[in-house]
Amino acid sequence: MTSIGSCCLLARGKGGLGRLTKEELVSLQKTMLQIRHFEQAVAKAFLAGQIPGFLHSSIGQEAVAVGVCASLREDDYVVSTHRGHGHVLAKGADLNEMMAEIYGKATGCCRGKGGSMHIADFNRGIVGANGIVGGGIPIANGVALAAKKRQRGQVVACFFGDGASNQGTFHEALNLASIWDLPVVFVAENNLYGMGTSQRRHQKVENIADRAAAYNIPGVVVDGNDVLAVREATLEACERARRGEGPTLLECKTYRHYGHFVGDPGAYREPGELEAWLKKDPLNLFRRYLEEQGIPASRLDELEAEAVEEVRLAVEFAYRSEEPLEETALEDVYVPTEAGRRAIL
Amino acid sequence: MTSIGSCCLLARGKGGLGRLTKEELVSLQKTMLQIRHFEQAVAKAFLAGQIPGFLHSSIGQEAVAVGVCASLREDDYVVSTHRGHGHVLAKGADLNEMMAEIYGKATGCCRGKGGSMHIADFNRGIVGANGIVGGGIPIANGVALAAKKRQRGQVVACFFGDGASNQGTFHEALNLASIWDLPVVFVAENNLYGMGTSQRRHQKVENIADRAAAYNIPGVVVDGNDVLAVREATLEACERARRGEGPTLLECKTYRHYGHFVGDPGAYREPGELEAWLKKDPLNLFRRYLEEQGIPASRLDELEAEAVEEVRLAVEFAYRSEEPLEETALEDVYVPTEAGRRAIL
Amino acid sequence: MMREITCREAVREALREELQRDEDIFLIGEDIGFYGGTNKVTQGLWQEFGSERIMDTPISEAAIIGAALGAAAVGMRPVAEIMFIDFIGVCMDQIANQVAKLRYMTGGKVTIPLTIRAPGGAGRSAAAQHSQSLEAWLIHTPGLLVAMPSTPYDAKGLLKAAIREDNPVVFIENKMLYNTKGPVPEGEYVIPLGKADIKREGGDVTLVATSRMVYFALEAAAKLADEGIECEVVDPRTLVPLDKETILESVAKTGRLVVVHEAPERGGFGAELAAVVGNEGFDYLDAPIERVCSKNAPIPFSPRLERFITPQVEDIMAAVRTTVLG
Amino acid sequence: MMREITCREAVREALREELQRDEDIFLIGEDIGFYGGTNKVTQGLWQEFGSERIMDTPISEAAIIGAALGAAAVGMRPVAEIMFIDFIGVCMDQIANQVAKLRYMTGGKVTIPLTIRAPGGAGRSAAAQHSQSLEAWLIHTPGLLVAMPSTPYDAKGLLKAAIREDNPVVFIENKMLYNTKGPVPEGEYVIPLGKADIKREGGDVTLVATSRMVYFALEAAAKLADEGIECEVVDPRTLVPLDKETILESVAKTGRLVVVHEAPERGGFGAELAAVVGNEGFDYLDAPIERVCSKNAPIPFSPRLERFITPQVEDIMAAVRTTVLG
Ligand SMILES: Cc1ncc(C[n+]2csc(CCOP(=O)(O)OP(=O)(O)O)c2C)c(N)n1
Ligand SMILES: Cc1ncc(C[n+]2csc(CCOP(=O)(O)OP(=O)(O)O)c2C)c(N)n1
Ligand SMILES: [Mg+2]
Ligand SMILES: [Mg+2]
Repeated sequence: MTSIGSCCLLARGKGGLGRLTKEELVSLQKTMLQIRHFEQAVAKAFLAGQIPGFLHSSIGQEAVAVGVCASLREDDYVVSTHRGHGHVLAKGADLNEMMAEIYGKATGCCRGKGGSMHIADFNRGIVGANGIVGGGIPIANGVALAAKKRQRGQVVACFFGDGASNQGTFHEALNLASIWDLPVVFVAENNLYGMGTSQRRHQKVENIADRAAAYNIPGVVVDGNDVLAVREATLEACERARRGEGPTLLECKTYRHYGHFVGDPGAYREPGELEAWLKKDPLNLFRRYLEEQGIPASRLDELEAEAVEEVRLAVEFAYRSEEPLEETALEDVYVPTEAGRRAIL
Repeated sequence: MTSIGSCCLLARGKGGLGRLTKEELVSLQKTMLQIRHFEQAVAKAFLAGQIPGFLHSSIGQEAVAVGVCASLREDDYVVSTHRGHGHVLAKGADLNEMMAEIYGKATGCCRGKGGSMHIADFNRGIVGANGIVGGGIPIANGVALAAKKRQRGQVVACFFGDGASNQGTFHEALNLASIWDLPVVFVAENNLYGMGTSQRRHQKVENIADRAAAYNIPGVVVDGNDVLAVREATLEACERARRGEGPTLLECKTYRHYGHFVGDPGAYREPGELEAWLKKDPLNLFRRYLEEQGIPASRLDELEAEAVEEVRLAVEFAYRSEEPLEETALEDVYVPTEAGRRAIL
Repeated sequence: MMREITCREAVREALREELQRDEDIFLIGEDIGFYGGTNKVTQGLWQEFGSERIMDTPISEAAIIGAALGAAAVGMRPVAEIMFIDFIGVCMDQIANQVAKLRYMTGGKVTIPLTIRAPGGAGRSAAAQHSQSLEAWLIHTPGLLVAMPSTPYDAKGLLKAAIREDNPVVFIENKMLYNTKGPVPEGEYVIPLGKADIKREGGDVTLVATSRMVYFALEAAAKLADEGIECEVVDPRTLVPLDKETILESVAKTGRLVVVHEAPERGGFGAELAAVVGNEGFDYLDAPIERVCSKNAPIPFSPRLERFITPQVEDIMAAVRTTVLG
Repeated sequence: MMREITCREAVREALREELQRDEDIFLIGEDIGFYGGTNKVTQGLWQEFGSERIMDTPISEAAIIGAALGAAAVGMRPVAEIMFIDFIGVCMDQIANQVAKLRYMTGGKVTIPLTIRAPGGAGRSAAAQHSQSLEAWLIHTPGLLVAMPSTPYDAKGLLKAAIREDNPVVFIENKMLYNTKGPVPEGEYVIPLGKADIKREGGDVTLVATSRMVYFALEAAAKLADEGIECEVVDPRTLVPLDKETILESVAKTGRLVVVHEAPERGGFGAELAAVVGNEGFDYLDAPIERVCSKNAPIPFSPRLERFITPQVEDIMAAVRTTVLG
């Protein structure tokens, strides 16, 4: 499934590594549904003027977030991006705190200072989203370096987009991870576009994973809409990382159903492209699979209803929460050490 | 000889493309001798305290500079590095002006403002050396872009070291050149070390040229101590570029005989390493070849004497030249447009 | 009456007219082509001028600036767009060590007629990495010129000057002003770099404000007039070169200076202005120079906190009262 | 008598003692291991602490800062070396948008105990890209602390404080001072960040100078004493936090201020200081604040030109005479 160098095989999944119980399978779908409904809710609230700033929706890409995070331990880490709601939800972020953050409320996980692009929760190994394309990749190495030094067998899943794979930080960070055998899984979420620019126009390689050859690390391509395939490929990369054998560049081919940000009509898409990808909706695909495995449709409908309800409650929590007080604005610039206190005066 | 992707063949040279007359062959040696003696002279002057700043000697790497530049047209460009004396001499920089610049004199090609690391001469297509590792690579693209827009068939030879191939700029620039089919020959001068760090410790690829795969451009490895092999590989890359087929990543394996800068003892070298490379001295190798081709030893000795004399005259010129006047210090910060004049007040 | 257009349209018009005028001009940036730019400033230009003149790049800012620089160094006249000024961190070496210094390091052997456009500013809850005002880094980098217009009229005239200028210019737009309208004549005009504009006359205190803060200063001035305080609002329009003469003349008249900008106070442009006026205008000053700037913090996401961190009209009014009433 | 060691040795001692004290501390940078650093500051540490604690990297500054940041965010205490401060341009995003802001953006969820060491300064004819003083970019970046010591004593004590500090600190050394000796006690001591040091007392004029300029200011002060002018030389030692109290107290006494630094004047630290003192110390000032800084140009290669562009002892003396004699 993996291969060293530039030649990449499509990981097929659904067998082999880390077989899952039915309950575990169901829980994957549950998380995907949570993400889907979370994203739908925030988009709706945004368009209703309830959410400030701007938003990048990950609808269509849920299988990447869930497949990757399902193969992580609780004490593993994720480094996320501007399109990061799915990643952090899948890693276990609290729905309420996260929704409140996106609403800019005091109860938000970042006290209303970060917003959609800066969700973080270190207690859950969520190192943070990032507003700078490619900005998180070098940081992932540092977390992995600490993990390696402490020998607790932790790994870091570092998400970034196809567009980010053209940033200098991608190159520097993959090279460093390679020579230091850092326990990072570099997850290239290839949704075919960096903003309005298709992959074909921003790089000449067919696969981002082809770039693994430049660091002599394994490059793997996987169907990013197949949650099990993603999970299996990630598991293998994680095991490699935990064995001390270094990083993997794992490319997940996927698609975002909406524009670059909520409100972008996506006029740059090829005709018929969206329709074709909608047929490969990761939630529908997996639902079909679960039904084939004998999970009753009613159970799956219930799951969905639960996700809707959880998200509704989160919206309510966020909506009802207070805005942060002005006196908190100058907190958190510095740790209030003696020097830190004096530095904001 | 070239190949697309990560698989690289050693270019062997000495046949095929662009056969040279005996006089042309001799002139290659002449330029290599110029560089060798130039570098020796500046190192000596530096150690004698006549040259300010610091110096990076290219002794041992002459065949790269000469082989590359011998395949360029006069209206082609070079983008150079901190170790750039050879590149610019081979591109036709004036010995006197260049020596004077390194001496920090008013007669220097940059009026004493640039010094060893910033030699430039746009009239000769010398876009400039660079004190920032990897700093010149993106700039080369811009020159190539202009050349392409103007359709004069010019190419840019962009030199950089093995160490520089780990900078973000390398990645961003090669990707851009690739998607725009820019007429650049990216010449990776692999002298096995970035300062005191051996290639083995700074990247896991065997060949820098393996990284061409990441941009889907040809990657070529050539014996950088074989001036004809370098020339031939460059010629092929240039022709490709002039045909509008885009950039090539050409790796020249070579070695610097001295430390990273003049004064660095190079304690990090492997035992025996220098000795082995001294046996492959590019000037000796080529002299042997020329003798085999029937060039009399006396002619070659004369060449050397000429180079020594030219360099001696350049040193004399530089030594005798005046330091720049203080009133020139604020010139050249801006073009003296109305706004430029007011900006330095 | 003169037509009114937005800053976005003014910038676009300047770009279009210059593209038509000079074949050596081209635009380079991320999604500035078919997409029209994330702020829609370049919308329609790709359709008009094609891919050779309006060049989309990968998300590689260092490569963008390097490409623009190299092209400029051999005679082209590129206009590069950095999508948000917050991203200059990833290409700061190309801007500060290459663009700004290449001419000097080569002893004047090369001319860099390069414009870098980038929008800055808070106000959209875009949080810490999409809301900054980073002009202070740039004015501290010799070799660059820095323009920071406020009105559509100034934006158009200054951008045309910037593009025609033979020195590199960083042209800082403001995302909150893209929809702001103002009168712009139909015909050709160019505003020279380095001339401040007095946006309102007044005798009691000089308010020097940049970019969006010009509007805040004008609003404060209007309100303060009701209190009997007459503010002179000066918009430097370019920070390098800085029109010290106009500012000093105003301070000579009013005896008081309040500087207003959106960047954090510590080490901002206001410090430079205070240092210049405090020195050259020492004898004019009847009161300490006040600075009204963002507090020394990153820009927070929450709209309430963002408002609190960035300068507001009331802050300007309070500072004016301090300096006038003591 | 107290032993005298160089700044290089002082920095190395601080690093060694801290490495011994705390297992979470590690060093990361280019050729800081076997090679000992291009300035030989870390010489011998790799032999003593091994490759796990003294980590050589490829030439990838953004990767260095990112790795240090990530490690700091999960509890390590890294000390990163940027070989020359001129290279922060290639990692400015990591410094300014990531290191400086991560804590704030996460609402205080994370602590970044990270020290970035980088030498600056001209004087070696290292030309425009190896001679800069870039502290102004950093003081304008909320979230960072900035130290800039002059003496071996201060360097050692402040570096230990920086390493123990829970906020990110940029620690700016000066390449020309590495061989400068000064008294340093044998035992452990720490100098808190944010306390200025009066390097010479005097009643006529306050000279605030940073880094190598402290020595120039002291030399000027010694010469001016012969002319009957008594200078008080204040070394802020850290620019963020800035010890305004000590400086204002001094200006209250002398009534005059000259700021001296090696960075270009426009937008430099001196502007900030002049703005602060011009405001908070307005009533103390008997003369305009003078700035003695590099001229607004890149640093040229030629030693004569470099001397001309950067501040010299005579320039300080001239500025003091201007402010004292009018
Ligand atoms: C350094 C930088 N450049 C540009 C941007 C603006 N921007 C934000 S997201 C984005 C597209 C990123 O594309 P990709 O990496 O493929 O991620 P995706 O949005 O598809 O998830 C761009 C250009 C940015 N935030 N940072
Ligand atoms: C961005 C940056 N980082 C570090 C340096 C310091 N430095 C100058 S040359 C050099 C080594 C470069 O190695 P390589 O690219 O292999 O070129 P070589 O010196 O071998 O010719 C280093 C680290 C620099 N000038 N710029
Ligand atoms: Mg994408
Ligand atoms: Mg090398």
